[in-house]
Amino acid sequence: MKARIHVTLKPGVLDPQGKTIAHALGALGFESVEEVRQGKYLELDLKENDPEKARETVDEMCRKLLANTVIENYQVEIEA
Amino acid sequence: MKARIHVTLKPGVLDPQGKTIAHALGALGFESVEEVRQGKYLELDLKENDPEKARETVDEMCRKLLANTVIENYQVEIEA
Amino acid sequence: MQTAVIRFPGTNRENDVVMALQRATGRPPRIIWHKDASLPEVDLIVLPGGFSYGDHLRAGAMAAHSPVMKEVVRQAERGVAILGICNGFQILTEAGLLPGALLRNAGLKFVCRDVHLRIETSGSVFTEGYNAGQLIRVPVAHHDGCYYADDELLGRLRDEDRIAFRYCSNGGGVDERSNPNGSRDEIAGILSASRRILGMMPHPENATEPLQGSTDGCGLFDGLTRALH
Amino acid sequence: MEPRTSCPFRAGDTDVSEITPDIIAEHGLSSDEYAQVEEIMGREPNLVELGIFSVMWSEHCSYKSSKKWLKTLPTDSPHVIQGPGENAGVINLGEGQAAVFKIESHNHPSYIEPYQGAATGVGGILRDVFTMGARPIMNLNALRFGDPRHPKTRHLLAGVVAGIGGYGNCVGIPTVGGEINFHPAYNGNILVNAMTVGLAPSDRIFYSAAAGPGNPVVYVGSKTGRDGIHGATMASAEFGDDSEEKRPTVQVGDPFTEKLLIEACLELMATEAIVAIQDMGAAGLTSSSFEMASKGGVGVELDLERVPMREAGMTPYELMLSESQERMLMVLKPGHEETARKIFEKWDLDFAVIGQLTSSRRMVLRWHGETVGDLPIDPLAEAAPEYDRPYTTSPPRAPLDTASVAESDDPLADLERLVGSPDLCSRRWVWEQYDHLINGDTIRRPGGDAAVVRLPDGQRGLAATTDCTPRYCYAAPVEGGKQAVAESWRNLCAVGAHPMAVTNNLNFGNPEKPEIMGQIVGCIEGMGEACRALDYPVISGNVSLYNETGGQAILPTPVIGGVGLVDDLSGMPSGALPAPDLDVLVIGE
Ligand SMILES: Nc1ncnc2c1ncn2[C@@H]1O[C@H](COP(=O)(O)OP(=O)(O)O)[C@@H](O)[C@H]1O
Repeated sequence: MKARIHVTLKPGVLDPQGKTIAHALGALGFESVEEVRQGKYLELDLKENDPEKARETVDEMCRKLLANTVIENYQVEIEA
Repeated sequence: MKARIHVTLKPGVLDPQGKTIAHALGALGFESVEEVRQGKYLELDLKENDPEKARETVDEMCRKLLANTVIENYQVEIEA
Repeated sequence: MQTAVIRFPGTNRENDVVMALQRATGRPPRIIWHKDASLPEVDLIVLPGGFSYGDHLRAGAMAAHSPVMKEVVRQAERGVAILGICNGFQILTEAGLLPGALLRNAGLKFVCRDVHLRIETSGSVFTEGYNAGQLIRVPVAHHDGCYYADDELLGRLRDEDRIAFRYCSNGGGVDERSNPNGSRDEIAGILSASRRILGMMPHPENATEPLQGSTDGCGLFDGLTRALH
Repeated sequence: MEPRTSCPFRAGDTDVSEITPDIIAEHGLSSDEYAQVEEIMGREPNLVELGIFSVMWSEHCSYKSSKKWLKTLPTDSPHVIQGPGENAGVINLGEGQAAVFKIESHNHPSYIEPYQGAATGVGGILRDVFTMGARPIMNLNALRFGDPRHPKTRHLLAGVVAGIGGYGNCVGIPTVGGEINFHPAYNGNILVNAMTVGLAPSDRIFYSAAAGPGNPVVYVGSKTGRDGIHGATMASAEFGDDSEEKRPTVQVGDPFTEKLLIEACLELMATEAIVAIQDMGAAGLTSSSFEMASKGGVGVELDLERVPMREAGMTPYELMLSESQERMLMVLKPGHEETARKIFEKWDLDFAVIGQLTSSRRMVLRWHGETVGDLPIDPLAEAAPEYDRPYTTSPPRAPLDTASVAESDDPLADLERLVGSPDLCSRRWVWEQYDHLINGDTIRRPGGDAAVVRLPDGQRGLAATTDCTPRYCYAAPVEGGKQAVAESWRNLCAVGAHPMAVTNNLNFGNPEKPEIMGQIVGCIEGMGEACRALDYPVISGNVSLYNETGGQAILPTPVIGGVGLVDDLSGMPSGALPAPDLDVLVIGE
């Protein structure tokens, strides 16, 4: 199955990349942009058929490695 | 409104980050991981109420700045 | 004094630190490969700079989980001194041996240049070769050196005198303009609660000889040698 | 990953309709060149074979327009250990040490994808140098961008600088020097030239000539993907307006893998296992295997299904033409495979025996036992077309009439304007993004005349610089060529070094135009004259032609990378004015 993971900075943690992108978009004339936040997106292919198990494993991966919970939140979607 | 953008490497383009992450997950004992692909995830806040217009604008942002279509694909979702 | 330098795949500043340790201690450090599950008896373990695992995912994240780090944690519990420089600092935070996190530089660019540091405490084996308030000039070279701590942690670090170095101007003024990476409170290095672990972004090992333009980094290595021998 | 066992193109196929004039044209071969292909093969080639010809005969690999003129450059001197013709040139520094260096362009990819293009350029030149057994000790670069006000310039500049830094910083080689110019002629065609200098024991240089029929041919590094199939032929074709659409994907570099590859290769080089080694640069497996075989006068058999593959369903054609980065090809002494395998596995790199040498002087390609390509090596390499393209000498431009320029009424303001202009202003913004201090041996940092890196003996240093003034080369190619050499010589002298040798990167427009060919001929003549006069031999280099967009050529840009030796670091002069009230002397005319 496939797992899709979004890792985003916690609110309150500075996101200079997002800020710079917002600024650059403004400079290009896109005036409607109010805020940009940048995160990571991961797609995992798993040898696992049980969605419940997959979710548990991926959750553990996130806590152990894929996200740093001091500064980041994560969100997992499992897809057959 | 909000726009969510996923920027991913085109199939076939080397993804050194994904490769290293997959390797590290394997070393941590997560043996079910077959492949990892890493991408970018952006959240935009827009001063714009027309979803059609928002989509058009964001699409243009992607082509102009947010993605390099030589090696990357992008996908846009608009949300009120 | 016996020292060990840990080498991960992608570590690239190990020789710089080897030279500095050799000069200060008169002995070559042991080089330890990341797959080694045991460490020799040493007085100091150094995690050098570089791009372990390419800095992929997050700087230091994957090295923090390599086999040798379990052993480093054990040695830390026994009170062995541990110094993490640059990528080493990132690894120590990812491994939970130091609090906080290191984020992408506020300017988003890699930055390599000399900076001035103010010694904030001489109360550790790492900084007793300096006087509190002393200024030193050493280089930085990093992409992810913006130290992040929430208010609660920041308060604790201050109250417990655990901020080792702050970025400052050549006149000694600690201010945002002298901060190369946007670190909170201009923090360049912090100590663990035990004061036996130091993480720092700047490279004292690249300022140990006149030909390198500064010898201000010697104080750290000489101080350690005196304290730990 | 399961390789597919069927290949659409077979050597034995007699289906003549397969190779159409369109396919030939897509492979960048003229009809004359194709006729020669058929003559050499004695039959119609299949697609795999055609692909190989097209790569080997591209401008990039064959130097077909420049070879005649490159031969006129002085390449000899008592301290030259290896001149042009290998992955990099080698000079003797005495005391058992040798410097290994070369410069290489990555112009077109950097225009399409500035970060990755510049990054992979650095990766490629690093491999050229450590392939010779040298540990890289410094990187330099020479960059040319369009008008600073042009809408694309800022984006290209930022991306290229970040890419050069991103790769070099991660690999851990200090980037200590370089140069940047701006001119509208580069608006649609920037130049990214990267140079690496390495250090090796002078009696342990590794070469690419394969030897010993029966010896195993070994592939190491990253897996092969479908990266930049046909990039080498692309790099030799002029840009069109629709270049962005036409171009295939550019390669993505992986400096982390390169770092592991450097360490693993140097570790293996300390053993006696290697007979020959060659990096797989542009044109990948094709040019590396051909060059090794042709230099050694042997044949090669490859079992292509053994090549480590990144994707399912790859074909022999793709495997031969892929430009995936961070790969090397080696010939080992028999019986040393396991030593080598252990080292590469320690560094988590792919390792595969993919074939062996033969005495047939042919390249035989197999796919699951079936022959899918069979080509003679020498005729293909030797018959690579060589052109004596017609050229016209650029008419000398009249010197500027100084009387026509109004006298300044505020020289100080003029000076400020000059110092603040894009071509003269501080480059600190750039080199602060490069780790120029790593290894602790950088004695002269960027920002001066030449960079100096300390040698392991602690007393001596190696100085390096890159130089060219394209305006001069455009106004008077011969003089401009001389001037570039002279400037590099002066920059080395200014830090107290003895200039020893140069590498060069010849960046020009379309050589099929006589006036461009005239620039090439003129610049090479000037460079040769200056190098001869100074006993400053050319030991390596690179040629990048067809730097044009919409018929608009770049300025002629023959970049010189100079290297010199500082005998005693403690006596090195400084570029800084140490105190007030000192006398200033001007030397020279
Ligand atoms: N302008 C030049 N001057 C001298 N030698 C050159 C020049 N251009 C290329 N060479 C030499 O020709 C050989 C092939 O170069 P190149 O095709 O760039 O190598 P690679 O296979 O690494 O791409 C090298 O030995 C190189 O040093």
